Amino acid sequence: MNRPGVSGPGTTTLADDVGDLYQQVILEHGRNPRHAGRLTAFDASAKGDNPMCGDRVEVFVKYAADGTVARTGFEARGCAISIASADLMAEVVAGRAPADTRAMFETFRHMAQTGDCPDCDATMEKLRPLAGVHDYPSRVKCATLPWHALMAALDGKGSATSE
Amino acid sequence: MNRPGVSGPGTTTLADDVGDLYQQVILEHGRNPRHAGRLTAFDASAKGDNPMCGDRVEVFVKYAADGTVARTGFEARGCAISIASADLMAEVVAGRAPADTRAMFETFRHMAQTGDCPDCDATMEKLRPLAGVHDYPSRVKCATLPWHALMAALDGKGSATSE
Amino acid sequence: MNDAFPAVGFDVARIRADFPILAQTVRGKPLVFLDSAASAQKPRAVIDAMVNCMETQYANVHRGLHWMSERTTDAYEATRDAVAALLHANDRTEIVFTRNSTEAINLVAHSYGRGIMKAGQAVLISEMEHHANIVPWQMLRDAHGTELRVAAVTESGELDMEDYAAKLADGRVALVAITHMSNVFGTYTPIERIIRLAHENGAKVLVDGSQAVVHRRVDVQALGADFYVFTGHKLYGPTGIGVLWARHELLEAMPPFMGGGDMIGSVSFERSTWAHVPHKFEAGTPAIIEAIGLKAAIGYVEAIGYEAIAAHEAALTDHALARLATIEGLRVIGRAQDRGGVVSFTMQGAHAHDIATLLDRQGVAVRAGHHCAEPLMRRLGLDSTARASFGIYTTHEEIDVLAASLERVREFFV
Amino acid sequence: MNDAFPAVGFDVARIRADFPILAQTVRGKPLVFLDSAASAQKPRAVIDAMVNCMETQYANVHRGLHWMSERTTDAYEATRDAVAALLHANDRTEIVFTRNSTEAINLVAHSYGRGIMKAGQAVLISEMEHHANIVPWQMLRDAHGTELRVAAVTESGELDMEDYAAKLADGRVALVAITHMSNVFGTYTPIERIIRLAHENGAKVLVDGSQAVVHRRVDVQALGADFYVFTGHKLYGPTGIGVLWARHELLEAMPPFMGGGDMIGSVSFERSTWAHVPHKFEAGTPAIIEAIGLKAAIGYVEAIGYEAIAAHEAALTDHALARLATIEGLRVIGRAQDRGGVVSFTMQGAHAHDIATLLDRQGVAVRAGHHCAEPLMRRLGLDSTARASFGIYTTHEEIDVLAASLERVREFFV
Ligand SMILES: Cc1ncc(COP(=O)(O)O)c(C=O)c1O
Ligand SMILES: Cc1ncc(COP(=O)(O)O)c(C=O)c1O
Repeated sequence: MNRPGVSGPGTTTLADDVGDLYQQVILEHGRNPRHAGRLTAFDASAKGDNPMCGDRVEVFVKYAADGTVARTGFEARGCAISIASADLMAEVVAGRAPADTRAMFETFRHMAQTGDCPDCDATMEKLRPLAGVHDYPSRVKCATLPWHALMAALDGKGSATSE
Repeated sequence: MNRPGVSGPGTTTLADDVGDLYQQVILEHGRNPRHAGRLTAFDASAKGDNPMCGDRVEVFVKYAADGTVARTGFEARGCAISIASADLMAEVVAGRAPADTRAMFETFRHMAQTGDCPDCDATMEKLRPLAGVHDYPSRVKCATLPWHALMAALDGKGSATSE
Repeated sequence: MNDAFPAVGFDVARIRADFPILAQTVRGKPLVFLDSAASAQKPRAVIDAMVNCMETQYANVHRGLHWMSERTTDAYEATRDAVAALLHANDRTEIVFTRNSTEAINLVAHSYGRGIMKAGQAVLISEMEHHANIVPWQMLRDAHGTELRVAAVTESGELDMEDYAAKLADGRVALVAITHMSNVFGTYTPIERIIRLAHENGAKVLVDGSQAVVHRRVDVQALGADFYVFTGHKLYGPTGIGVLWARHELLEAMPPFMGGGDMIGSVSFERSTWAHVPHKFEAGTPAIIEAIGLKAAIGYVEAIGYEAIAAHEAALTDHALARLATIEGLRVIGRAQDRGGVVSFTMQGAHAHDIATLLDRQGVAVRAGHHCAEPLMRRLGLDSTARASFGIYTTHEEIDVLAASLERVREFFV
Repeated sequence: MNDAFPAVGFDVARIRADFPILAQTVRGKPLVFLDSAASAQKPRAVIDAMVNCMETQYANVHRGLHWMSERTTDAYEATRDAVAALLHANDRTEIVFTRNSTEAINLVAHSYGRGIMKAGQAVLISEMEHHANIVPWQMLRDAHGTELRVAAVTESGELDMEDYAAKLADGRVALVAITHMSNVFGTYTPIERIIRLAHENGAKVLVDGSQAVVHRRVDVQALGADFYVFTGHKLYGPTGIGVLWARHELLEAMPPFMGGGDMIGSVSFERSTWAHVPHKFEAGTPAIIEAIGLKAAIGYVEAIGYEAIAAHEAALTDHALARLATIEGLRVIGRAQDRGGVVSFTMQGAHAHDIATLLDRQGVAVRAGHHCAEPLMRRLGLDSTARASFGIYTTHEEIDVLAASLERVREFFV
């Protein structure tokens, strides 16, 4: 991540300064999300909305026959963090039962707020790059917004906010 | 005014301290006002009211045939200053034309606010003991309240306030 | 400072050293400030918190992603936690910041009154309310068609519980709005009983804690209240900040009071949605610096402890009542059993304004007038009283100065 | 501090020395505070005035006869004089203190809107209003049956005067409520023309001066306005204090907004009467310490002089626009002719939040989001922008730091 030409007059580069927050994986998922877009067929959807900053996301869920989450798609307008978070979320919840998904949200929220994830399994480790937001209270909401929307979709509610 | 027994632990007495405000004439008029009471017959009256402290006064005016103020009476609830002021007012306006009375109010107001009365005639000098209020901004309103009521009565208005 | 009757574990000299203003002289005399019920003085901790905010950590809150804004938001929101803890609120979201008690009551009169109450329902207040807990309900009555009922006060300055119960009995009272401690008499109302009776009759209860929270530990859960309001400047905090506590479900149900930034979910010209509570009720840039000052004030009071404060003030009040009783022609107004450090009195032959001016000349600051409780004065057949009120920094010596100064006033006038 | 383009007679280094917070570092970098449009930093003069009040001269106002109260009342009321002079009000009684601009607008929406306007009459605002000047009028519409009209904004970020005139034409607009300076674009509206047109069509005009009064001398007589509002914390003053100016006869005709102490003539349970303006609109203990701070802020700004401030800020804005124009992919939003020191921009490939966070890491504080102007964002087809805003203490060097930091953001993201 330490690129030429990014360094300012100081001794550290911008990448050094924000590397904890903007890890390469976030920049990539933020730039080229794999799960962006409305699913052509879906069983549930919900909007999420952060009124303090104007971020919006809509999440679409397709269930498998056994009730697990088969696929998740999203449409978002927001920052790199919220888009990367939506995209990583779509990846980790695929194939999970709704109850599992809810538990994952709790684990993720704890990680986003504190930076710690004492019982992260291999799947949850994929979200570890987002743990850096804990240092930026108002950005925590960027990271959790898609999850709030997903929870609302699973609950059959139309919308959620992360204030 | 320097009475035995009034002196505290300091070197000055209370009378020394407040003599500028509570001159003997004020104490006397405050205690035994000569013009207190509703006139049995009157041509005009008005209430005055200081909402910040609850002082109230009602002034009654009887005109002479020539349109001058023959007599003034008042009913008041208030402090020594406002009652003495009402009483002294009744004294000085007797026999004056309404226009004169208005001019006297302006002169008196200036005296109450500043302590000065550059062109006080002998009649206005009778109000001089009230000039001490200029040092106590909220008490200025006590002194001017009866005058406000009198002006309202002369104007045919029912009430006035001195806020 | 040599304090003749120190409360145990309470060092009033040390406390006084925390209040820079107490070292002032007034008209050449040491300041004896006995007007804390109108507004209290501020300890160094409050002043420092405000200065520290302005010098090191200030920006607008809630909407900023930068360091100064994040940290200022944290500090502002930490006051909400401190107030929630002070009042034993269930939840920090039950705390709404207002300018003062007056705005808090107006907020409820507007949002709960116009938004939830129906015409024909009644608001029940008492004869000993401050204007802040009268006028908003009159304005509601006149705009919305609710009724305004008034429970009587006894000669001793206590709520007439029979009259109170009678006024509740028809079940049409939707809201009781009542003081927790009178700013004229110092009376504490039997607030738990008041609330129990109201609830039995289907009414919610707003408690005006403007005076009480300064002197006693308040637990809104134990009281069973529905709304509780207080004002920062009487609790040794800054002006410009007050508090409304209300049960979460009430705040949820109430429409907003004012509109603007920070209180919205989203805005379009056709329709806007509201932010979650408490933000729904905090339109525009809040009193940030003042909230931070209020947190310091709460911390200061909690560090001394309500128990020690109550003991100190009870001793002061006993001392004051004993000393004033020796002054000829002086009459203390209100003789309630359960009372705090606010003493109203009249003196034969001397109007309250004249008393206040003559005391001021001796360095003693008391209040004189109707104390924003005109109907109560009328009920008592009085125009005005003089009122001495005590705070954590008040000493027994100062009360002795008051008594000696009042003797001089008496001698001057009679 | 070495300022490359000093305005004549304007010593920015000396001004910076008056603001203690500017010496802070953030995340190890010197603070570059470019968020003054959200809230400005406070000079030592303001801090000192507030401290001095709390340390030497504090008591509740208006109701006290003692020295501390008299002197505090004088100081509080002196702020009214200072604000009246600042705005060129006809009379000090035309100045009402509120918490902020938001409350001032809500006061008008409530008292003038519900009290004087009739259902079916319209309020006309513009597409570039802050939520504070949108939501109160929506709430009025929904509660009172007035109409809400919106005049369009052009692509350049200026009021569409044709649309504005068209929306006024049927004579049903009773009130125009419009910004004097956009908090998103920095655009000054042609306020004299706006007001003239409104008056020709029988409408009164409320001007939201929250941003303008910080940067330009305001003369409400010359403008011909009917209401003018601003907020203390953007004018280098404390939080918790704002101002409504209105023509005396309007204030006289309007019913009160909130009820309580200090705003009454007399109170009985049956009926209360109101105090004279402006007190009728100031219920409860006001923001005393904050008013005193605001007076110091006005004194500070006046001592520097609006002419010097405007020249300094114009030079800064020109410099900023020139520097930002050199950054690839950066687009400045709003290209008005008459503009002040507020610059909104977007950057290709980087969301405004990410820009703000990355700038923050470099010590540069800017705002990102919808700036409480969601409808305007929607009109522009944007979700959010980053916004740099300048104050009297902003330097050309800081703008160079902003530009250099933005280059690094661009390189980081693309
Ligand atoms: C144009 C404009 N109007 C109104 C406001 C509201 O000001 P306040 O939040 O202080 O009420 C602001 C600032 O937030 C503003 O920029
Ligand atoms: C009992 C009571 N209620 C309400 C108030 C109003 O407080 P504020 O003026 O801070 O709104 C006061 C003090 O003035 C009070 O003593």
